[in-house]
Amino acid sequence: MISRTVLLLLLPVIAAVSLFQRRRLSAVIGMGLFSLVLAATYLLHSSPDVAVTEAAIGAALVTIIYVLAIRRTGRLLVVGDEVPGLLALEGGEFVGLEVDILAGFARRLGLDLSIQIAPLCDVETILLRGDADLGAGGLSAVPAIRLHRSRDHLPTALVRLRPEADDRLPPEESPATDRCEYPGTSPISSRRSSAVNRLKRRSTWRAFSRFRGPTSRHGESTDSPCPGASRSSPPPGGRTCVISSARTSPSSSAAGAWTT
Amino acid sequence: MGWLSGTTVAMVLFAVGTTVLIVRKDLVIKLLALGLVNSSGILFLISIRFQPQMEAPILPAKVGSAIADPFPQALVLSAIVINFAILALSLVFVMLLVERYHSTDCERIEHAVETEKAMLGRRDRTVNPSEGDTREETR
Amino acid sequence: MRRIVRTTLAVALSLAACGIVIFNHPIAEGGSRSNDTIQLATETGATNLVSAIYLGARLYDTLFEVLVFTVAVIGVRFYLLRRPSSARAAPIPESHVLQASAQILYPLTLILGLYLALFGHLSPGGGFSGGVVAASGLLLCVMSIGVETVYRRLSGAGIERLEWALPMVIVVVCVLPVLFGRPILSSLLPVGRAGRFFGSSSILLLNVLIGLKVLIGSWMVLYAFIRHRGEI
Amino acid sequence: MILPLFPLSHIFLGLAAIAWRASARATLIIGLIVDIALVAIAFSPAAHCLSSTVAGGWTDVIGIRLALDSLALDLLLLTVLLELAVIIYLWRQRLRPSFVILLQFLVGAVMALVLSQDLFNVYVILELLTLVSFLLVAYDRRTIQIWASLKYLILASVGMSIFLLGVAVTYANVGSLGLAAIQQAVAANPQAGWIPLAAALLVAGVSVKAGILTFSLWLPDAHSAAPAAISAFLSGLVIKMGIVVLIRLAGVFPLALVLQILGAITGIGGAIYAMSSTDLKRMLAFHTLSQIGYLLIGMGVANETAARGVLAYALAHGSFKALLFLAAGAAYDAVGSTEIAELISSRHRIPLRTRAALLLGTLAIVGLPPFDGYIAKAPLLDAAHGWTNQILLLLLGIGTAASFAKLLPLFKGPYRRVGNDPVWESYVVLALPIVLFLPIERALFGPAIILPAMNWVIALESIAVVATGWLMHRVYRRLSVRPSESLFRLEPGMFAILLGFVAIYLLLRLG
Repeated sequence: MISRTVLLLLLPVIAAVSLFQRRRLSAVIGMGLFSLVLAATYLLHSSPDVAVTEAAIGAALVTIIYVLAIRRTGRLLVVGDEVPGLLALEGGEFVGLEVDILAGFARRLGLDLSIQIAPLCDVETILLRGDADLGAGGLSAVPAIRLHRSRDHLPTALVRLRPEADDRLPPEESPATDRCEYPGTSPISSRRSSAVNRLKRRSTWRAFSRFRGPTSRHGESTDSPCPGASRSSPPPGGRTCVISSARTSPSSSAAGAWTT
Repeated sequence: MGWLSGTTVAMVLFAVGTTVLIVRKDLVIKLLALGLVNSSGILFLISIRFQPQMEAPILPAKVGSAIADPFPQALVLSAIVINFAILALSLVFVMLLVERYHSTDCERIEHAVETEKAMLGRRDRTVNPSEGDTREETR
Repeated sequence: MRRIVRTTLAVALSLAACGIVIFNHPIAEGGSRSNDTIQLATETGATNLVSAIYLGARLYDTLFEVLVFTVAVIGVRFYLLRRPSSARAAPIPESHVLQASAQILYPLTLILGLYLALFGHLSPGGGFSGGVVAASGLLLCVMSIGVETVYRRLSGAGIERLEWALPMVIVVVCVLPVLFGRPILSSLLPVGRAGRFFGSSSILLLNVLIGLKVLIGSWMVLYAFIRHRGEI
Repeated sequence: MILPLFPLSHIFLGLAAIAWRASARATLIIGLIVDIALVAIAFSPAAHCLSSTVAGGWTDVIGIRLALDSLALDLLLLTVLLELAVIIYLWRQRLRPSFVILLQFLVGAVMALVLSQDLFNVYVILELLTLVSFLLVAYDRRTIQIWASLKYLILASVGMSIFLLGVAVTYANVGSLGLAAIQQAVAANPQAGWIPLAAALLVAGVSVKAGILTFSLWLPDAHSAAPAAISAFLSGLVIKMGIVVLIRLAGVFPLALVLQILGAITGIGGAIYAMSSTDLKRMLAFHTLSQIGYLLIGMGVANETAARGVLAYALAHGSFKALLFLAAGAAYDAVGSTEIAELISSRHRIPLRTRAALLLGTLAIVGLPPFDGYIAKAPLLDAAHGWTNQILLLLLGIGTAASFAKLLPLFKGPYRRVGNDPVWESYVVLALPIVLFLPIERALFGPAIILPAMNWVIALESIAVVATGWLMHRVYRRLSVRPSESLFRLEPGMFAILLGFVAIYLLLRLG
């Protein structure tokens, strides 16, 4: 009797809490739990058949299908030029160091990776137009790439993430990146920092990303890859960030600075 | 605790489900809420003729004890499976929409579909060959 | 502002609908007429009265429910399998613990499913839950040996044809009694003593058929989702 | 005893079509032959022996009763008619086995529903219908279809859970779900407190499926987005299934007032939207709403003539609405658009028979005398006592005529032969009952039903209504007021269902 009362009281609470979760995965897991509790309730209502069916279908099968369905609902669009060894098209597949890194990054964020090849001179334009999220493909080899603040109608923050007091950047890069830097946003401390860390440690690379819309607002990645940006100006539409690292920085010590 | 019966809780679940179905914009959450609404109907049906101290409807029951009505339970088995079918199919459709729009936001998708519909009408009109002479004729 | 109005309206309407039902609470006089139900058990030979109703008196409903499930399988396959598959990622989980435990668990789960289906007329369970439990066993199997392997082995056994043939067999089982002068949708096989395993052989038969059908159907749904989404 | 064979044969054939892919077309033909045979048996003098049976020979308390009454006969006839027309229409296209199985399941479920006398059985079959039509609407996988279909599924599923609540309340108080038992229980104690609650839940739930405003806000999108043959089936037949359930419920619960009010809202709303719609298929979808309004008002009148009139009108509406949808599909194939302005400007490219079919459908739907629209409407006009009903029916007629007046330029010259019309045989199948409705109706419902159609006052009234509608179209064209289409989104749909349920409950409780 008491257990039945407790379960009955628990049901609406679990349902309401899980349905008002921000992250879909939490909501799905919460509803799986709800189904289990519901099955227990059926059992206490002397309906074992229904309880077995509900546990098998509601708690197991439905939850699995939901989890499979919401795995990847967004896409990470990467644009870059072919650079042998870093990003290259071989037999219809992209291979290379940066491709591996990007794949890991996209997987972390729960997004599908989609790479487009564009001439190096167009990468900047494409990124600034917002037609891609990240730039890749040996961008650091070209010092001439210049970054601008985003157009004014896009309320974005362009953030540069780098180790504090890292002044060993090549001199020709500084004027370009400095212009789009928000002060005091460099230390990042989030779950994503390890992903960024991996990126930084393993490769010479620079990427511009603009995480758009629902994938960053509702999706798996509600904690954004550049939390500094969201702190300084919470953007309604999207945000742009630049992740840049110095070719010369020794990986181990820099990594310590990144994860403060 | 007479008021706290399965039927009451089922209706509260129904209210939670419909509220979420309206308030939240995320289609996946909407489907979860739809599942909740459907489950509420099932709980309601199970508990509607149930009284405490009833035994499960499997013979031989304990002597002298009433057994729960097996009829609603048999109905509910069908309802659970139907709900699963609805859910799987609607999830597939949500996945197709996500593949197309990269968003699960209901309003966004609705807006995009409406724009697409408007574009479709316009494109059909311009794509038509021999448009000029037909316009002449109507005049 | 619009959002607040909308939320308030939604809550108010939902509560109104819920309140209407709660305050007109249909008071249950409760229970089943015990004579009726015990008679039902002797008529069908199943001591699980829910099964007796589900596959006996309301077999017609159950038939349509099986069809609803079939339609779901058709829909999922039709809309998902022709999409480009994204099965690039490894189908086998990286965690060895998960893999090892899946290897141990999946036979157990399959046996549990079999039990639920076989003894559905005597104890809680039935074809549907048995089939679904067995399908989750297959899922564990996928975790241990990979999705494509399982898929190859199963389609080698011709399960796709079986998925469509089984409901046909069920329909035939429902119609066949007419040949013996009994009404359509009554029990095909003779009824024995209630409580025995073969006491209600037609419910047993239907449970096995439905269980197999649901196992295959759920596997096909799961496979479509896994293939579309890449990994588990 | 053989009643379950009606649905079971189709189900078996559908499964055969997907198990042996080569046999898909053959199963369609076999299904048709079986249907014609079964309907012939049903109409034969020997039919009374199969008029009512409990599936499996169980008792009425727990079993499912199937009955072949006049309503079921009427709709079985419509089913066979539409099946024939749609199969002819689809014959030269590539037919996938998955399409054939869904089509067969649709027909099977429709047949099962019209025979069913049990509330939970009705619930299961309605869900099967929902899922099948959900898949068929989106069969071409265009995004518009997918979204329309998903919206349909979500709203219909909420509706069906409300219906399930109604089933539960009924079972708790009656102890059985057979309609006869419920009728007895209601008759024994008509003042019982559960009756308004159960009736409101059941009616609100099924209204979502039945194309009743403001419950069915999914309908215009789904019916206009679907492929043409499917639109014909959905609008002509599947939407009537909700009406069938409502007719059955109206025989059990006191629903006359509610049905009349719902009918008025549905009819007027549908007509207004149809008048302002610029797309042919969408206009036809809105018209389905307005014709459902006719049926509801007829049901609300609740006398013998009106009840038969409702049945006749359901049959007539099925034939001309299917004809219009099929012709609209052929016109789309020829022109590449269903915008009315576009169709008119390139009307010379529409095959002549398609234009003739559109003309015939238009004449029938506005209710001009020799055609079935008029013949079926006449008993309703005759039976509707009281000035509110009369005015409502007249208004609906004017609205119908006003919206179809938009199509008139389509039928002007030039009449050049363009290409071959591949599907004209299906037009013939549907045109036959439109032209020869009088004897069919007489055979189905007895000689008394055709008397109103012979009344020259009613004939003149109908012609006057059409003329008024045409005038109204001239006026309305110049106005720039158009109702908002944003009503037909998902969220208003949800609101409407809840609001509608509360309203129906209050109506039943207080009125």
